[in-house]
Amino acid sequence: MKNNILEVRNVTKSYPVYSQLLHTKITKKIVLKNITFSLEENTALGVLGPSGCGKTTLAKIIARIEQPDSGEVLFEGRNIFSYPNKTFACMVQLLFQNPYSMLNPKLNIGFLIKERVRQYFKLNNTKVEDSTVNKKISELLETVKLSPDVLKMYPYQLSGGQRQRVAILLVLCLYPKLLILDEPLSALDVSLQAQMLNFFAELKQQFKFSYIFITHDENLAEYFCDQIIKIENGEILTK
Amino acid sequence: MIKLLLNRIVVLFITFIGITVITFVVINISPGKPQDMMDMSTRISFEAKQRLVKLYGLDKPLHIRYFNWFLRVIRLDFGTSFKDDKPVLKKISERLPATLLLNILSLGIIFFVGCTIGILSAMYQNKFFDKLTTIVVFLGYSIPRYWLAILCMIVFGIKLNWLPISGLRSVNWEYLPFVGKIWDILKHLILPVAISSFSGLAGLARYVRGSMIEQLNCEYIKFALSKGTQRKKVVFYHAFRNVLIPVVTILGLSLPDLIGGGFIFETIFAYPGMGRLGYEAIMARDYPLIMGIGTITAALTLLGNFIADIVYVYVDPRVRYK
Amino acid sequence: MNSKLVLEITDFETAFYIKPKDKYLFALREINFELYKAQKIAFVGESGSGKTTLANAILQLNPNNVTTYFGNIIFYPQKENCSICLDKYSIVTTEEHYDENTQTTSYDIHTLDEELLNHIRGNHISMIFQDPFTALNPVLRVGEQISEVILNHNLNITKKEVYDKVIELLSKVELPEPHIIYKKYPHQLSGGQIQRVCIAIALANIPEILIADEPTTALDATLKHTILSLLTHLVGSFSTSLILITHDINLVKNYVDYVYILYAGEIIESGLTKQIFYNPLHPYTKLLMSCSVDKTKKGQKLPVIPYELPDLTDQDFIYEKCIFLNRCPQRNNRCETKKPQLYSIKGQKVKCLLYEK
Amino acid sequence: MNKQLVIGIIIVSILIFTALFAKFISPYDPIQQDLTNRLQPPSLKHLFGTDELGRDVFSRMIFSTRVSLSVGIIAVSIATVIGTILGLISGYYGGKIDLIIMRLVDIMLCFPTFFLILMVISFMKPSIYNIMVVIGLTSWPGLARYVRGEVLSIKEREYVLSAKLAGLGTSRILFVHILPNVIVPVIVTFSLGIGSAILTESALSFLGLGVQPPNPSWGNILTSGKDYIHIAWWLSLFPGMAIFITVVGFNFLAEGLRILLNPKEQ
Repeated sequence: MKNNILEVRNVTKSYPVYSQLLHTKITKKIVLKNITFSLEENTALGVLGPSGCGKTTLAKIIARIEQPDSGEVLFEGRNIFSYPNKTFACMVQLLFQNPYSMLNPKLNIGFLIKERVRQYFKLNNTKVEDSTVNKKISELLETVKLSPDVLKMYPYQLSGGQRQRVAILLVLCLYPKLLILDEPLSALDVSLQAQMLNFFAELKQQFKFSYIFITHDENLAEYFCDQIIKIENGEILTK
Repeated sequence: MIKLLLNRIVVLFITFIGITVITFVVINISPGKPQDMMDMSTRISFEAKQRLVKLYGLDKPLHIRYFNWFLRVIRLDFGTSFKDDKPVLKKISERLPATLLLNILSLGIIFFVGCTIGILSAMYQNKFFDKLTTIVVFLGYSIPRYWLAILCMIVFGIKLNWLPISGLRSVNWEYLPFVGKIWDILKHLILPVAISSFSGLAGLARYVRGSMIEQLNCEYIKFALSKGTQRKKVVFYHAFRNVLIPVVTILGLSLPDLIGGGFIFETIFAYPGMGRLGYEAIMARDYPLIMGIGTITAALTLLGNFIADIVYVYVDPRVRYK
Repeated sequence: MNSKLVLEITDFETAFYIKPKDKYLFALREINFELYKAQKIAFVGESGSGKTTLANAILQLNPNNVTTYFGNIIFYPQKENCSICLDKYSIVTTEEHYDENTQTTSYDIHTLDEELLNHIRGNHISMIFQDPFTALNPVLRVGEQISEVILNHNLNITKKEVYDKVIELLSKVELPEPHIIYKKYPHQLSGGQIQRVCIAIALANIPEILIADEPTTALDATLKHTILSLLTHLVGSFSTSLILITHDINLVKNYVDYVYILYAGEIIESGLTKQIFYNPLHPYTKLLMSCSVDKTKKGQKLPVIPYELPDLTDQDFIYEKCIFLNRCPQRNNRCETKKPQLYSIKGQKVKCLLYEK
Repeated sequence: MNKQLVIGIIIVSILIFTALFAKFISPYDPIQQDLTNRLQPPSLKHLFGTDELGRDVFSRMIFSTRVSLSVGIIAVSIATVIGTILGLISGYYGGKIDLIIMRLVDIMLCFPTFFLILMVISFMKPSIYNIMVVIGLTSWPGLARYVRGEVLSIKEREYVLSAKLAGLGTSRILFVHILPNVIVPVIVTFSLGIGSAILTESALSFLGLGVQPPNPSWGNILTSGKDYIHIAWWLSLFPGMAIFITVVGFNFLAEGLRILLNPKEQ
C-alpha cells in the first residue's frame, strides 16, 4: 500500500466578477464544485475534461497559484498553504500548456537554467561553486537530451521540441515530488507527442515522480495514467 | 450596458473632483499664490482687497476654501476676473465657440486625413508612397508646431500674401456679404487648423499604418479573401473596422494635446479662443480666470474622453456583449 | 476513376524568400496530384511539412510579395449554370482554356487576374481554417459574415433571400436557433459553433472544392469527430470534392478516400486510405502510424522518430538526397547517393529507394 | 545597427559635443551686445546673422544647446523613474493601490500637460531648474499607464508564474523577469520624451516663461524672431531648425533603439 502524496478535499472555487470602478464584487462564477480526490506516490493521475471545465484552475490551486474558496489541499498530510514558499517549490511544480510561454522571451536559456539550478542549491541550503552549478547543468541537459548549444540561445531561436525540453528542465531541476502537466502535448505533432510521453514515463521511473496529467484527450489520458478522473462543469463525474 | 454606463458616469464624477482638487491645489500652494499676489498688487485698493479676501475666503484654511470654491464651481460660478471684474464664465463663454470650432475641425482633419494616409501606406507597404509618408510623418512628429506656425505665417502670409495671419475675421468683416463672411472666416481658419492638426495627424497616421498592417496579417483577413471578397473591401470593411476601435480612444486622448497646443499658437495667430485667453490670464496672474479655464478645459477633455469611451463600447461588440 | 477531373496539380513548387538570410526556403517541391468530382482526399503531415502552404497556394493566399510558384494548378470548373462565371470566362476563354476533344474549360489558377480569382474563391473553391477563434472578424455579426459570401457571388439577390439562405445554412450545419446565432458576434460562440459557422460560409455557394486546413485541431477531442462527420456528410450531399489537411493520421481514417503523406514539402507516399492504413510502405509513414498514442498501447514504450526536419533552404540536400535521409531507420548506403522518385506499387505510390524497381 | 539608430546617434553625439564644448566652438560671446550691428542678415562674419541687440545668433544657439539638452534629459529622467516605478507597483500589486494610482493618472491625463506646466511655471520664478522639475512631474502619467498595462499582462504569463513557483523572491521576479519585458518601450519613451521635453522647454521660453533673457535659448531667440517676423527671417528659421533637428535626432534614436532591442522584428 502506497502513501497518499496529495489529498484534495471538497475544493470549491469561484471567480468574482468585479465592477470596473471600485473593485467591488458583483457576481460569482463557479468553476470548481466540491472536488475531492487523492493521489498515491509515484502514480499518474489523469484529469480529463473539455476546455473550460475548470481543470486548469484545479492545477493552479494545487500549485498554490490560486486559493480555493473552501476545502483544502493536503500535501503529504499538511495543508499546502502552511508550507513556506521555498519548501513548497521542491514539492510541486507545474508545466504549462505552451512551452514557449514558459520561457521568458527576453532572457537567454543559459541564464534561465542557471537561475533555477542556483535556486535548487539555495533551497537545499548548500553553498556551491560555479563549477558545481555548471556540472549540474550539463547533467540536466543530458537528462532531457539537449545539446549545450541551447544555453546561448533565446527562446525564439529554439524549435518546438527544444522549447518543450527546456521547459521540462526548468521544472525538473528543483526535483519536485509532484509534477502537474497542464495539456503539455496538445500543441505538439504526433511524433513529438510520442517522444514526450516516453520521456515523461522515463522521468517517472527515474525520479519517482507523481504526475497530475491534465488533458482533454481521452486516448492520451488512458495511455499514460494509472487513474483518471473526469471533470465537467466544475464537478467530478467519474473516477 | 446600462451598468457599464452608470459605472463610467461615477468614474467621470470622481475624476472631475480630482480635476478641481488639482487645479485648486496647484494654484493655492505654488509660490506666487493669490494672497501674495494681492498683497503685492498696488492697483487694487485696500477696500477691494478686503472685499476679495472675504469673497474668496482667503483668510480661511485651505480645505474649507476648496469646499466653498467647489460648491460655486458646480453652480458654474467661477467668480469675476481680477483684471476687469467681468464674470469669468462670461469671458470664457465668449471665447469657447472659437476654440471648439478650431478643435472640432482639427479633430475631423486628423481623423480623416490620418486614417487615409495610414491605410494607404499600409496597403502599399514599402512602396514609394509608403516610404515617403513614413518620412514625412516622422518629421511631422518632431517639428515644433509654433515654429511651423511662424514659418507658415512668413511664407503664406507675408511673402505670398495668400492668407491672413491673425484673428478670425478681417477688419471689414461686418460689411461683407454672407458668403464673403464665411469665406473670410474659412481663410482665417486654414492656417490655425492646419498647424494644430499637424502633429496629431502624423501620430495617428503612424498608428493606423502599424495597426492596419497587424490586422492585415490576421487569419480572418485570409478567410475573408478566401470567400472571394475584393481586396479593397477586405481592407476598408474588415480590417479598418478593427483598426477604428482603438482610434476612437486615441482621438479622445489627443484632446488635451490639441487644447494644450492651442495656448501657444492661438497666441501666435492672435486667434480669439480660450487658449489665448488662458495665456493672457496666466501672464496677468488672473487667478479666478486661470482656475476657471483650467477646470473647464479639463472638464471638456474629460467629456471628450467620456464620449470616446461610450463610442468605444458602441463600436466594439466584445465590450458591448460581455 | 470515371468521374470528372476538378483539380490537377503538376510539378508544383513553392519557395519563400527570407529577407534577413537572403535565402529561399523551398516549402513545397515535386507536388503532383489530381482531384476528381466528389472525391475526398487528405494531406497528412506534421508541422513544417508545407501542408498549410499547399492549401493557401491553391487559393493564392500566401503572402504574394515573398512567394514564388512554379508549375501548374489547373482547375476545371464544373458549374454549368453559373452565369457570371460564363460571362467572365468568355472574356478570357481562348483556345488555351478550352479543350475541343474533351469539351472542357480549364484555368491555371496562378495566371488568373484578381477579378477571376475573387470569383473562384468562395464560389468554386472555398476554405476552412485551423483556428476558429481567429478565423472570423471579431467586430462583425456572424450573419453578416455568412451573407457576405453569398452576396459576393450572387448578383440580383434580395435581402430577404440572403437572410433565408443564411438561416438555412445555419440549420444545415446543425446549429440550434439559427435566428439567434445570426445576430451573435464570434466571441459569443464556442469553438465548435464557430467552426460550424465557418463550414456554413465555405459551403454557402456549393463549391466544387472545399479545402479544410486542420479544421479540428483547436477543438476538444470529443468534438473532433462530430465536426468531421458533419463536414464529410455535407460535402457528400453537395458532391463537393474535399481536401482535408491534418497532422493526425488516425483522424482521417474514416472520412476520406485517398491519402497523401507530406513530409518536408514533398509527397512521400500516397494511396487509397485502406492501403495506407493497412499497408504503409514508406518508413516515415510506418513510424508515424506506430507512434501515435493509443490506449491499447498502455505501458508500452512508443517508437519515436529521432532528430528533426531537414533545413529547407539547403538546396544541395533537398534536391539531391532523400528528404527523410537523416531520420530514416531503414536507410542504406545507396540512399546517400540518389534521390528517390515516386514508385508505383499496386496503385500505391511511394518515394523510397527500397521500392525502386 | 540600423539606419535610424546611426542617424540618431550621430545627431545626438553632435549635440552633446556642442553642449560640452560650447565655449570653444562659439565665435562670439552670446550675451555681448553690439548695437551697431543690429539685425544683420547671415554673412560670413555672423553665420546666422545677428539679433535686435546685435548679438551673434550662431553663438547664442550653441549655448542654448546646453539648456535644452539638460532640461530634456533631467526632466525625462524624473518622469521615467516615477512613471516606471508607479506603473510596476500599480500593475504588480493591483487592488486598491492600483485603483488610486490609476485614478491619479486619469486625472493628470485630462489636463493639457502644457497648460498645467504653464500654470505652475507662471507662479514660480522662471528658472531652468523649476522647468526641469515641473516637466518631470507632469509628464509621467502616460508612461505609468503603459507600464502598468504591460505588467498586468506579463504577471499572468506562464514564465512569471513558473518563476514564482520556483520560490524566487518578489523583487527578483519584478526586476529580473518582468522589467526586461517592459524596458524596451521605457527606453524608447525615454528617448522620445527628451524630444518632447525640449519642445516644451523651447515653447515656454518662446512665451517668455522659460529661460530669461539675456541668457540664450532656442525658444527665446524665436520670440524675437516673431517680433521681427517682417524683416528678419533668420531669427525664426535657424533656432526652429535647431529644435527640429534635435527632436528628430532623439526620435530617430528612439526608433532605432526600438528596432534594435526587438529581436523578433529583425
